[in-house]
Amino acid sequence: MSVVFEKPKALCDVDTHYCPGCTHGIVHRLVAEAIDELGVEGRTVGIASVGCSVMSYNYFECDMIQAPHGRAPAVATGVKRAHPDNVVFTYQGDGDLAAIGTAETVHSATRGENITVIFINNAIYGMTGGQMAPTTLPGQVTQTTPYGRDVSYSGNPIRVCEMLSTLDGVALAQRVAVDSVPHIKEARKAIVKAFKNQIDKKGFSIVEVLSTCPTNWGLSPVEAMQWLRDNMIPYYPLGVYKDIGGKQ
Amino acid sequence: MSVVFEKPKALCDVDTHYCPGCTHGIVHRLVAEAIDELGVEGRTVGIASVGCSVMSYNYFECDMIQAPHGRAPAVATGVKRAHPDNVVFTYQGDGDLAAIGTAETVHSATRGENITVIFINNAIYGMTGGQMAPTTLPGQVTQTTPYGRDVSYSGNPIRVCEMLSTLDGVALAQRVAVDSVPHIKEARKAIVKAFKNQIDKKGFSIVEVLSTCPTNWGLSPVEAMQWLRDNMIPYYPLGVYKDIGGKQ
Amino acid sequence: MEYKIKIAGFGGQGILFMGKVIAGAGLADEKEVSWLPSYGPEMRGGTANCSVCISDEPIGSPLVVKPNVFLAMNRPSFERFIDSVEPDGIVIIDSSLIDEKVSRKDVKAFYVPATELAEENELNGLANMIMLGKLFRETSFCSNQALKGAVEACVPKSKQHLIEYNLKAIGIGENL
Amino acid sequence: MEYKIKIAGFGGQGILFMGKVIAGAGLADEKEVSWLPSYGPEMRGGTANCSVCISDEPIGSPLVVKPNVFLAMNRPSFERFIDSVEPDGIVIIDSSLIDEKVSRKDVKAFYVPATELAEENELNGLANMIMLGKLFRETSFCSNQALKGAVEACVPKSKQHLIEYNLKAIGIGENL
Amino acid sequence: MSKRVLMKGNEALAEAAIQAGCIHFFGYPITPQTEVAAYMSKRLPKIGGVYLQAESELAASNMLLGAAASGIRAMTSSSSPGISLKTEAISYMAGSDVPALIVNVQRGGPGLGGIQPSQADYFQATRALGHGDFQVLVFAPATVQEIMDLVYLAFDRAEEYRVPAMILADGMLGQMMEPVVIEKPQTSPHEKPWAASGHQNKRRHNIINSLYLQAEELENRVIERYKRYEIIKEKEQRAEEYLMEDAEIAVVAYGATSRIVKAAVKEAREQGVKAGCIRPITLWPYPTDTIAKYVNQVKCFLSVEMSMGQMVEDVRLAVNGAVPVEFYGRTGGVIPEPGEVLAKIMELGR
Amino acid sequence: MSKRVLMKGNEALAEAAIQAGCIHFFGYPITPQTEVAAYMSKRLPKIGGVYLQAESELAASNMLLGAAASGIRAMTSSSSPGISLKTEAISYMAGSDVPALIVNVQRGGPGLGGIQPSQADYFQATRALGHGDFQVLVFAPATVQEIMDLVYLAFDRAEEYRVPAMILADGMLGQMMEPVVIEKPQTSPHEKPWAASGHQNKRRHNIINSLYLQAEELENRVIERYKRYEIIKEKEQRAEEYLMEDAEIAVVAYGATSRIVKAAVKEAREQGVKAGCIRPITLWPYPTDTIAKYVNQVKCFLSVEMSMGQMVEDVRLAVNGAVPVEFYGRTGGVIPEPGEVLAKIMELGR
Amino acid sequence: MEKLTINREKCKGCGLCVSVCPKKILRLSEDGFNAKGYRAVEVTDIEKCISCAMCATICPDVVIRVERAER
Amino acid sequence: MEKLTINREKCKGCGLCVSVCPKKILRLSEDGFNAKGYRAVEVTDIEKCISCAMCATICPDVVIRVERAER
Ligand SMILES: Cc1ncc(C[n+]2csc(CCOP(=O)(O)OP(=O)(O)O)c2C)c(N)n1
Ligand SMILES: Cc1ncc(C[n+]2csc(CCOP(=O)(O)OP(=O)(O)O)c2C)c(N)n1
Ligand code: SF4
Ligand code: SF4
Ligand code: SF4
Ligand code: SF4
Ligand code: SF4
Ligand code: SF4
Ligand SMILES: [Mg+2]
Ligand SMILES: [Mg+2]
Repeated sequence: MSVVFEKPKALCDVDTHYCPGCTHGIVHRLVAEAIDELGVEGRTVGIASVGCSVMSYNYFECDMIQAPHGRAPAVATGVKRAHPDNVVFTYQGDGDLAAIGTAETVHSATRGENITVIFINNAIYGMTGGQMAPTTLPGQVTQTTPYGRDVSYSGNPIRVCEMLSTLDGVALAQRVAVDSVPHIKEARKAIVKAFKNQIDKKGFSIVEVLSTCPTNWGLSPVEAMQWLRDNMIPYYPLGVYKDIGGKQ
Repeated sequence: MSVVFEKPKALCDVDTHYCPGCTHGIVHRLVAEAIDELGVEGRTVGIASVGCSVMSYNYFECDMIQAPHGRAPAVATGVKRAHPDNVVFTYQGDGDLAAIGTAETVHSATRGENITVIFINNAIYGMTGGQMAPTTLPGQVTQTTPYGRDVSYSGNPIRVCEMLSTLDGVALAQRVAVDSVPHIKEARKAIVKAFKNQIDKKGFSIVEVLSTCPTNWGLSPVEAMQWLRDNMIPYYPLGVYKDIGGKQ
Repeated sequence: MEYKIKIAGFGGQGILFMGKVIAGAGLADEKEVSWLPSYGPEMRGGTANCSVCISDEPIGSPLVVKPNVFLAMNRPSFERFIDSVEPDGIVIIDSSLIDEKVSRKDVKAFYVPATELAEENELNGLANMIMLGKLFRETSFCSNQALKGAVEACVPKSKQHLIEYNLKAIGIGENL
Repeated sequence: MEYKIKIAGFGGQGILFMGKVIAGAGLADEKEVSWLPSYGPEMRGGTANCSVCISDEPIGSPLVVKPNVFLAMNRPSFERFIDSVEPDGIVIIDSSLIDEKVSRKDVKAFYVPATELAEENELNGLANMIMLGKLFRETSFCSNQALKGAVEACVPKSKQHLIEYNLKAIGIGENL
Repeated sequence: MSKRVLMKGNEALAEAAIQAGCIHFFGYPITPQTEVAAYMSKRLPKIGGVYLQAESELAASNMLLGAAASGIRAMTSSSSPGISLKTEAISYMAGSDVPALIVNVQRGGPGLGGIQPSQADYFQATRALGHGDFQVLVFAPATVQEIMDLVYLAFDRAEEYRVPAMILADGMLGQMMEPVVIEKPQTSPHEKPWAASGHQNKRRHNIINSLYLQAEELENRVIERYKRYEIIKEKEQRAEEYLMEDAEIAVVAYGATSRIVKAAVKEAREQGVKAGCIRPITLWPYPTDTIAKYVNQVKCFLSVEMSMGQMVEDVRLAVNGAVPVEFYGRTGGVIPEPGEVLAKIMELGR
Repeated sequence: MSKRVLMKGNEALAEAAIQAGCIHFFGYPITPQTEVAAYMSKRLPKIGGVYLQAESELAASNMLLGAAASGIRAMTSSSSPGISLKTEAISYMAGSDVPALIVNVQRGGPGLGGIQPSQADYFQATRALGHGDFQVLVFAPATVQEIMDLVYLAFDRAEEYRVPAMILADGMLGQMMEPVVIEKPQTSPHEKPWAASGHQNKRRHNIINSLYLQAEELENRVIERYKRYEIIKEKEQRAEEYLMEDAEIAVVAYGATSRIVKAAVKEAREQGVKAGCIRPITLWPYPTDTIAKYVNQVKCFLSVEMSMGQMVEDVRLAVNGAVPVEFYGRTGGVIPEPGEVLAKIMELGR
Repeated sequence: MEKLTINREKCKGCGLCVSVCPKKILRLSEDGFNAKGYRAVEVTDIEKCISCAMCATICPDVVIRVERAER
Repeated sequence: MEKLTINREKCKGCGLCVSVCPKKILRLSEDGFNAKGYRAVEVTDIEKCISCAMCATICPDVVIRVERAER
């Protein structure tokens, strides 16, 4: 017998606090697989953000720092500038990265800060119980858009990859999803590339992962995957928005 | 005799504290002309930001609020949401709008906040004595880039109009310059349009004005205009980046 | 008499709702009442609990640390709180989900197969109300009318048809 | 003797530089010294001033509020500070730029056409050093050698050729 | 008598604001005060108001600054970490004499801390809601009913004195339900001739500003403001005295903690120790006069807090050495039990 | 003896940090401390360090958090409004036991205020550099030389106790030049086995974190930290006593103000009033013991500050009612003159 | 050794694996819960398993380990 | 009334107007400063002025008012 699939080493062997079917778990695993694949666990420092993934510091085997809400890229910058040989990644939700952390996101990107950003877009504030996120879809009902998001009142969703791809320091901006096995495999590749870029000193790499929040969407995990496909992908098209590729 | 040119009414008849040849004065006048032209002084509220233009609250005849550094669009949002019939504009420097205020800028834009933003890009922090701004050009010497801005170390400049034009709530994003009489006339038109859009409830309108800071650039006012032409315009091309035009 | 009630179980069992009905009944009887949920991420998926006080006097701490009434709807909750119950307190246990017995001798324990009873009676999800019925029977913590009124007030306007089922479930508990 | 010196004029006249040379000379003489500029946007285009103290004792407030030496290099500054000078204080005025006279009788005033002298001697921009020369002559606030050393130390490394001109300008002031 | 209804503290807070004529809310979600935003987002659009979820607490507090500077009643609410982010704007509001309401439903700190109830932001609220010399009116409700009453008062006094006001609550008060009677407030928004909302060509421009580059001018502004603070200190101190007539031990506690303390005080009396409770309702101005009144009666003071000891300094300052001042506290989200407090009282009663 | 050189306070501060092995600086420009950044941006790239101009004070303080959490000596500096924006990160650093240096070159407030020297952020520095229960070491230099000395000490003690440290200066100290002797510090960066900089497969992962969802756990963390604070209070109080041997009036002043006070005290003695000066060098821990030492000797204390009266509370707390405590202050950027202070001393001396 | 190793105690019964198994051989246990209170996943017919690991790939909780017989 | 009205006391002597005048009839005063200490602008030959207002358009300090003779 040969092993086809097993827990990556960089993932701690503990239970997570995530809800059943929450895709945070899938993305955690993909990040850990990338760290394993590149063999960099010993020099990796992960930055946990504030959101459902706040306790990811307990889930990755590498050294971890818990950052204030939205400031993970700034914290990552501090680590990376202090230790350029560390591999530094942030793991952030959409509230964290695209609302309160907008300035830190845009500026670490434009600085071409040589870090890897894993961005979980689940169109909601999961941790705090389901309020509107910057990425909440038009019409979507949340705790703070009880009548559905009216864009003329609550504003339009932000397409982060599109926005960041206009900035010079960005090496990779790619949007993936984890709603199906083929998409998960693509997501894995993108995440590996985002780490590889850092090792190759190419600059800022961000992978936006369309994800689910069954709990706050009020759907079963399987229904949530379908909702993602039906509603999120059309609004947030998957694909590579920027990739400086071989160029330095 | 007919009057060809005189001080607009919306501009206070006081001396400004600006350095000789500083183009803040020109842009102030253009804003005041727009207010006059549209006849809205009585219902206009201007938001002064922190930078050399901080005391613009003394220079405009309309009601004025002085906002914390970078927060002018948030302050403007508060006013506009409280009084939708007010005409609300912010007047911000590049440090203010594109560094510390990045989140407020991006979010008021994506919300389609129905305000007018006048953005003075002079590639430097004028008020504090000439430090690197987010818009400082590659190689440009400033107090905090004494060896010239090395983008691989200090990061790349941000092109604000390009970035904001990716956002749905933006009605107008246009870059102009005030280095010559024809450019000033174009700038005037853009500013009038940015105010007109607000009156027509079209959403967020920003006019980025390439400006000079003779004092901190260490150039005479006339030389500074030339430097703007030779260095800034090529890096920050003039033009309309987004204009939803007749569309609502 | 001051009722210091702790209700605990899984999220999704209607723990907080049950607390609200109890508090609402106290209110209808013109008592002083308070209701305090456990809150925060621990609710999610995991356990949920709430504290309810009913008293003739203003209520001090709404957080019930030493309950004199404890309603347990899953095993982890049972284990977590059973030792905190005051001597002579009342403990009501959903025996469909908790197969343990109370070892303490100084409390009055009642075993109600509430989840099974709910399923049998096609009242899925209303085990909580069966528990409440039993509580009512054993303590008469409120008037009959207050209890009915509280159920009616707590069921959201959009789901008024559920009132009947709730009352039915209470009735089952009451008659055990 | 404690020197409490105020120097004031336009930005661009080398007001702060002059202060640094004076403080540097005090330092070279192993005195206690302090130097405090006016700072902030008011510098820009407008006026500039600085406070310099030289003393045998530790210096209390580096901000000179009542100077015993006042060097004035433009009219607004002259007007702003002239009344604050201590009785018996020394006032040196660039008479090329300030056509007023000191009306107070309790101070010693010297009128030096420093800007004109600088232009005449092709020492444009070194009126400040001429003023300094005059100060040195009238007060001997430092040793000869300390003054020379201070000029050498204050001129940036990249502009060492200017040392000579500075010393020449000081010489002119000294001989007035 | 109006009807008693059951309401969560957070909801009562939101409803009270609406009753007081505050129909503009700027917020950012944070536990344990999310219900304020949830309630507002449901109600306000229906009554012509605005619930705006900002991109951050920074933005929310500056939206508040803008709205309030333009003359309307407006508010923001948050919890501890979010309040740190609002301090810049609060300092600006204070410095430009803009009245507005800020709510802090405190949770455990420092840093991300926890989400359980706490009173560890007392120093921040009463001493340093930002940089510079200034104060903010701080009200500390102890029941859901009082939340409503103090929201009315906070808006009214903030506008009367042109100062920002804060409701300093905690996670327990925010989350708990209690019966409340919703009564219309006595006051309505004040006239604000200073507001920046367009001069309509009828007056010179109004300027809302906190910058004064001339030190003397800035000093004068601050001194003028401190004169108002003196009036506030004289007129607005509020405290409840509970069983204090013959008390020998005065337990001082505010907000949720005071409820536990009262239970302990009652129990202490049953056990023969003459304890009483002074409950500050305003934390700034601190009810120094009430405390001072008792320095010759009691043999000691005991400050009980959900913190490592912050308000105790204000008690000490008021007592000024006359009798001992003790402290008992729990922190990090732990709510003290009446029994612990009782034990401390009994120890002092010996 | 090493050579005395003339240096600006801001530059000395930067140079001292470099001497202490701090070659990572994260900042955002603000008057009156811009020279710190200017100096760092010139020097650091040449010595393998990093000067990074952040997009804001928020970002700068969080970069500092990251760098310090990864085990290096690092710093940020700002002035009053910028410090309000750093409070979130400071609270996090305190809550995750990360030592780092934060500099506040104070200016007039509140709000945008002014840019002249001030001491109005005393409460913020000593009581509430963020939310939650925590303290930060606060050092208050009075001369340019002392700036250097205290920068060394601040880094050393911050690392020893794993707490953030602040240098609380003001615009006057930052802008003035005085002679300094640059001496190498006695200490170098401490070992930091707790740092998050990659475990190199040699140990389990290090976690830098301030979140503890279980209230009891959070409380335990806080209590552990307060035990360290107790040690700090015992060991690290620092104050200078000037002409205090026979003083009858003790004037308490720190930083730049103390220089003016000393001049006034000397003058008062010449006029026959036995005044002395106590100059706190650490503001937290406050040199309570030094103050307390004199309560039986002096007939009153006078706190002189560039604020509306903040440190005076610490004096009152230390004196605890034994003798009167008076206050004299100027604010908004106005620097008190020795004559004003003298007048106040003479009034008390009567 | 079986092709699938399921750590039932880690399973949260989300059903995602069930939804993607091409052989439809996974289901949530109908009798009883694991200690966490979830209906854990179980295999109905391991013989049909093709070791494609689709179940494991989508499982958020790394419950499933997949092996393949060497060819 | 002249075509140009120059508020000399407001002028900061920046020279921008001088640089754009198509008729080259503006210059900075060579004798003396205004009260602010600047060499204010002056017209050398008003006859040549074509009232194009380019000077006024670029002036940051609204120093110049321009009129035109009615045609
Ligand atoms: C300064 C601050 N503001 C607000 C919060 C409350 N908060 C915690 S998580 C969160 C949002 C999380 O949403 P997101 O980033 O989308 O992550 P998700 O939970 O959806 O994975 C908020 C607002 C906080 N902890 N700190
Ligand atoms: C919170 C805060 N940070 C920093 C400052 C200091 N500051 C004042 S103006 C300014 C930058 C101004 O630059 P810019 O916005 O480009 O305007 P300009 O002066 O160039 O017109 C800074 C950093 C401040 N006042 N407040
Ligand atoms: S609340 Fe949503 S995002 Fe958070 S763990 Fe649950 S499912 Fe995942
Ligand atoms: S410093 Fe620069 S931007 Fe500021 S007023 Fe002077 S020239 Fe204008
Ligand atoms: S490995 Fe493939 S076939 Fe086997 S159980 Fe999993 S999904 Fe089904
Ligand atoms: S996907 Fe994982 S957690 Fe979900 S049911 Fe299958 S094995 Fe269990
Ligand atoms: S109006 Fe035209 S021609 Fe006349 S001075 Fe001005 S620029 Fe010259
Ligand atoms: S452009 Fe205006 S300020 Fe400049 S020189 Fe001409 S008139 Fe004077
Ligand atoms: Mg999210
Ligand atoms: Mg600028």
